Amino acid sequence: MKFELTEDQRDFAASLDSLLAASDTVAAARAWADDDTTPGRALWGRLAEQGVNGLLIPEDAGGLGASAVELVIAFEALGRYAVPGPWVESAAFLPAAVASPELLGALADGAVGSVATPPHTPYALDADVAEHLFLAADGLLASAVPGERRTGVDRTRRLFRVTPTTDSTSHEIGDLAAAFDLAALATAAQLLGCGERLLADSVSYVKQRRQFGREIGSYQAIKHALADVRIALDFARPLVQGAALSLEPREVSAAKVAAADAAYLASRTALQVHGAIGYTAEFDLSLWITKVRALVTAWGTPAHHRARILDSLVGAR
Amino acid sequence: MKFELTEDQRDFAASLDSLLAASDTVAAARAWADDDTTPGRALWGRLAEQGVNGLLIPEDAGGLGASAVELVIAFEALGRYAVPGPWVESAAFLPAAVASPELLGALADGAVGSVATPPHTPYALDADVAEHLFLAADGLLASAVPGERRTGVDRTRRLFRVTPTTDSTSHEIGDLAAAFDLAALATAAQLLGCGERLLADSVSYVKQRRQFGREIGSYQAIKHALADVRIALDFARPLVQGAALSLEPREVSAAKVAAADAAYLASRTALQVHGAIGYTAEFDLSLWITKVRALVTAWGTPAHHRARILDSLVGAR
Amino acid sequence: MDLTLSESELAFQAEAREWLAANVPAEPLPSMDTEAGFRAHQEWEATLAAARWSVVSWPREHHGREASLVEWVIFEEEYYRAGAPGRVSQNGIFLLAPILFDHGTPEQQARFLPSMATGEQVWAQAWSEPEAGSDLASLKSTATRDEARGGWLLNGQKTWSSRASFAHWGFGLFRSDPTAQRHQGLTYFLFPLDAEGVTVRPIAQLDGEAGFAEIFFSDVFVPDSDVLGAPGDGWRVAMSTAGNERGLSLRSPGRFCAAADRLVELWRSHGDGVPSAADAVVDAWIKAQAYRLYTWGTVTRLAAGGDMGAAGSVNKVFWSELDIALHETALDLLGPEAELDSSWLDGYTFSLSGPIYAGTNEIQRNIVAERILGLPREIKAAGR
Amino acid sequence: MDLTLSESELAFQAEAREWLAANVPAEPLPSMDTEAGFRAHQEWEATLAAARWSVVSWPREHHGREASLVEWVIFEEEYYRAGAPGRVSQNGIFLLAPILFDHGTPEQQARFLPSMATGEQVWAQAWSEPEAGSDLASLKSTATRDEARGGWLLNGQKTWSSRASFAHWGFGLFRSDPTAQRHQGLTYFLFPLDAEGVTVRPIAQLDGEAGFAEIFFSDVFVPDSDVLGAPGDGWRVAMSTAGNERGLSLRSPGRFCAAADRLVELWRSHGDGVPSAADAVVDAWIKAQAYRLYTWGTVTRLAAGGDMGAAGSVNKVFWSELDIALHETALDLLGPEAELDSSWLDGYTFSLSGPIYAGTNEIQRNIVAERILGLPREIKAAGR
Repeated sequence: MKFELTEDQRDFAASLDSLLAASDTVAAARAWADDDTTPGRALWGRLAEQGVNGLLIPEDAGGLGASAVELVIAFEALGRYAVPGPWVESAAFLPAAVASPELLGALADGAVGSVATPPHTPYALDADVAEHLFLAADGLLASAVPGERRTGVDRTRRLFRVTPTTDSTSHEIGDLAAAFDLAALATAAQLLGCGERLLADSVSYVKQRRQFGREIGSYQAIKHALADVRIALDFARPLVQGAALSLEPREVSAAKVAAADAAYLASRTALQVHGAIGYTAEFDLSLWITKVRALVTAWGTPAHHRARILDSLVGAR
Repeated sequence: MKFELTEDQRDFAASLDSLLAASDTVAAARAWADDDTTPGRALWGRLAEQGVNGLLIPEDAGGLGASAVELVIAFEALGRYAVPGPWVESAAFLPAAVASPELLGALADGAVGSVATPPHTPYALDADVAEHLFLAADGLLASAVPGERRTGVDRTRRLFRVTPTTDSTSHEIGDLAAAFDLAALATAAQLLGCGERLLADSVSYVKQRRQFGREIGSYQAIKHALADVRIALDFARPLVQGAALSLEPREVSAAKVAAADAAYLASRTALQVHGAIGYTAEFDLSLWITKVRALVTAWGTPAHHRARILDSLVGAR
Repeated sequence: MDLTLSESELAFQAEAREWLAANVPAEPLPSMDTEAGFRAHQEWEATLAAARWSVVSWPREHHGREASLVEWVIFEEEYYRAGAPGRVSQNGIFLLAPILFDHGTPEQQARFLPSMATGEQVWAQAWSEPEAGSDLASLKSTATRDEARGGWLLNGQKTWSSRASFAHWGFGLFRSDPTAQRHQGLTYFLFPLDAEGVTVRPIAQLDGEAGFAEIFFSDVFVPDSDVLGAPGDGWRVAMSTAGNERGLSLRSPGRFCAAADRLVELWRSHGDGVPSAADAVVDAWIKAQAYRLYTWGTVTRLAAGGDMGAAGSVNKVFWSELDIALHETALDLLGPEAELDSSWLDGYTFSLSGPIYAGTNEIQRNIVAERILGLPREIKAAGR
Repeated sequence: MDLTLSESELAFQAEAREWLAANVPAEPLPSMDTEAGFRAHQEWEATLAAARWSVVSWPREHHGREASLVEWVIFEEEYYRAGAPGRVSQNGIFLLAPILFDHGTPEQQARFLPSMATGEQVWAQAWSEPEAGSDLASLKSTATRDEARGGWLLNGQKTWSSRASFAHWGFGLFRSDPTAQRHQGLTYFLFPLDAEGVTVRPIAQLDGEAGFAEIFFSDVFVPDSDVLGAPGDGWRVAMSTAGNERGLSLRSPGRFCAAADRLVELWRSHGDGVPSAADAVVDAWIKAQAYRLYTWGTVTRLAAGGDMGAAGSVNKVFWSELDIALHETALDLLGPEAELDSSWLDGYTFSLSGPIYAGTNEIQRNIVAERILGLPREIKAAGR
């Protein structure tokens, strides 16, 4: 019984943090939203060298064979720095969904993959830049090609419908259910990272912003709102880490629900304490506010995950 | 289009208020809870003289033939002063449920009536002191006798199961559906009055209570919590008055839901700003805190009324 | 106490409903925060004005119908029910016009009101400054007297100015007496946005659209004829606007009732997938009804000569939170599609600005607590 | 990072589960706030103690098992899962004992701990005063030196003293140096509630039960041997208790996990009638799991020599709000029967005190904002 990160895990988190802090991830995200994926791809490569893409891939297939705990550490960092790209798809879903050692090896080396899994994930992220694009449906995993492009609240999420390739045969597949849970868990971790960033930026803003002759951070309404965010995040994190240890579907759903609620509270509170400036696209806060809104419903809406928990608690009704 | 009380209606409200302010309604309520109904019966008589019991009863049957607007004015006052007794049953439900002129006349003159209407109102209030006790079920209204006594969160609500009298024949009845809606509406108005009282007492308490060298009413957390109560009550009142004008079942349900939510917020906030003293039975605040908790589920739970609204909005599903 | 409409009010309602049914564009107009959309909305204002529907409560000589408050609420209900376009001239007709009627000279009224009513000239508000948001009285932009030319020189910066990217004129407060503190020494100015020395920098919102802008002033000359009210009296002149903006005008009940009806429609088509959203759908409908009835109460009081007072703050907190909750519920119903661009997502993004602009909800709650409940003011405010 | 229990921890868990299954009273005991119930709960404490389950983490010589923190949490989980009675000796074993171990003399430990462990002597806390609730440091009750008799005379009034109606001893802070301000000059005293000059007046709670009492002191003599820690050092001595009360001790995760499981049971039987309560049931379960895992994290840190710090405040806000939401949901499920006396109603009424005692949630949020987020202190506190 030791429910905290090991020293190795803390080192891994620290190394990712210093890598990302040194990269201009905000510029990469903004460029990505404008369809210039070059800076994002460079960042992708640097993270692949750190092993992020191969965390869940067995060592004999060229990955690190790490645990889901390392996965959530990595995705919390990706969320905190708003790193763009199909990370959940490439580093969480596909490593569990595909079985071919060649493909796993390619993903571990940093190949970009993406996937749509209707109904919960009807669109594939960045399908146009994915070297390996799939449609997971009816228990099968089919190669696919990008279809109609859709835009949404988070401009860095470039969404595409996909259609299976005509000569598409289902691939030798892994465990699609486990893959979905890993994707939901990674999304929960990303939300946690987004929430932490939104809180940190809000705290520094309210310490310097003054109105009526005081830092607004000295007003109790703002102090209590930010305290509630701190509390929500503090109790979402153990659910994410606990689900990473057990990988029980029910606990994964609890992690996704709690992380989404906490991150959404963080984004609403961040916008409110920033006021109008938080409402502007050029102010970086907007990257996280829009991302949280999108991730809340990604890889299983809160309603889906709550229903899944209730069914498992009382037995399918 | 004149959506505010007429001068007559304001006068009626003022006269009830001065009558109740002059009566020791808290003592009557506490005695009632201890099964000493004498002070409460005296108060009942004084209110009957004011016509409260006969508001909905036609003049030719000895009532005032007033509108439901007067009814909600009266019940808001009954709630504000925590007046004990089966008022909803005697002055709101039965006047619409019974048809016999004699019985209506008796009620108008102050006869005490009570009724159980399972499933929503499974127990009859103060059945042991009711001169006219009924069970409304399956579209029939049957004379009944008191059964098992139950106690609940609001000690002034003396609850009884009732059983139809063996020789019970259904009475010539009025409109039981309309009677239920009038009872729900009267309960909503009572909740509004309770909420106003809880807010008023909270405001005066936080102005005099000092901690850390300041009136606690100067702390923004407390100011904002009480402001939210003021806002909730301000928007519940028009729903209650609007439903009194239309008597549309859907609007009655909306009034009950909103008044219950606002009054419950008022009671939770009142307890929190008072701290431990609000948690004591001897402090009068407890009368309203416990009454609100009971009235929230009386005459149709919030879940029942919300479902009724949804059904009428989208058609029964 | 009654909620029935008179014969003439019913006739007014029927006329409005009929005209709107016949004239509201079938396709939604492009966003008014794009150049093309702005023009399209101007044309719509002209269409409204031609039929005397753009400013129903104004006098006849200014394209109005001298509609009563009740009729104004009726018109707004019909307007939103019909799904008619947003009002690009909103800042002018709702925020500036009431002041022009109260404090403007006949010459100013004659010069500004007609083109405002037709949408020919669109007005932008210029209240906030980078360091003066909630604390409006701390604004620093200056107006220096220019006796020679008989006017004033404006300098400084305004921000969060909605519509300014494409609007023609602006209105706002400037500090004309550098020695005066806070609410004193402010003057209310009207100025063309193409005047020499004015620079408008559009600001993209969360959704990428330039819904508001910064305005920079560098020795912008404004003649005395474009001062609204007396010099130094700007705060008093402006506050009636703040009251309007926070209270009745900007958020007519029709807007929320129509949105709640659309939400019920969405529930019909999507509810089975999200049964747990049922209560939120019902609560949105309840609150929209509450807001509608509350407004009728306010209208009754105002018609009887009462004023909004701090009730505008009660109002603002309620509608802004209702607006967000209603759109959050719609996104819940949309499920995995919620993140995609849609009218619901647009409405959601817009709703997020509700608790911020026109006085944050924190400020509004302070006002409710202090002015309505009589609770002590903040230590700081009380202390110094 | 792992959540697995060791062999010995599993054995400890099995032993506890087995013993509880065999010994927990089939019928719930009468309320401990009634005289009969108090006695019954004392007997239960004796039964626990005889099998060394009353104070598992204490040293063996004091009826303990020297259980690790992990084992303590395991025991608490099993205890609540078994539906065992509330702990009438809670104030003593959770609030006072940690201080006795740290600051008590060997003589005091020998004199007080055994009878506390067996429930023979029940302790009541005496922190608050009528004018000192959240602002504990403003307490006014005094302790005057009595050199002649080698002790102190206590005067004043304490209130909200839980269990005091039937308890045997009390502990609390008194101002022993009238010239000192706030946190200075306070001394920590232990006193028998039947001492001459002590008057205990039971106070009925919302539900009518005398869950707490006022204690009046009139020249109550306390010998030096009953002073805990050094005279004047009372605040520092007491704060570890406050930390405990707000943090881990009083609210072990087992309590909420067991309540959430009962709520799921209630949903099974009543859910069809209240489908809209589904999300609230799920959220109660999620939060109970979160609290359980969060506690394991805290235990891991404490076991590694860390301390709770301000995390106790994070903790307290979370469990107190979870407790209320969970019980509100249960009452929603009970529908029209919700107002009737029931174990759910008792739990609900008790939960309402959670955000109030041991430092209101407003105070806790201030602490989180100031000590964890580093936000500025209240103007008043900062200013003077």
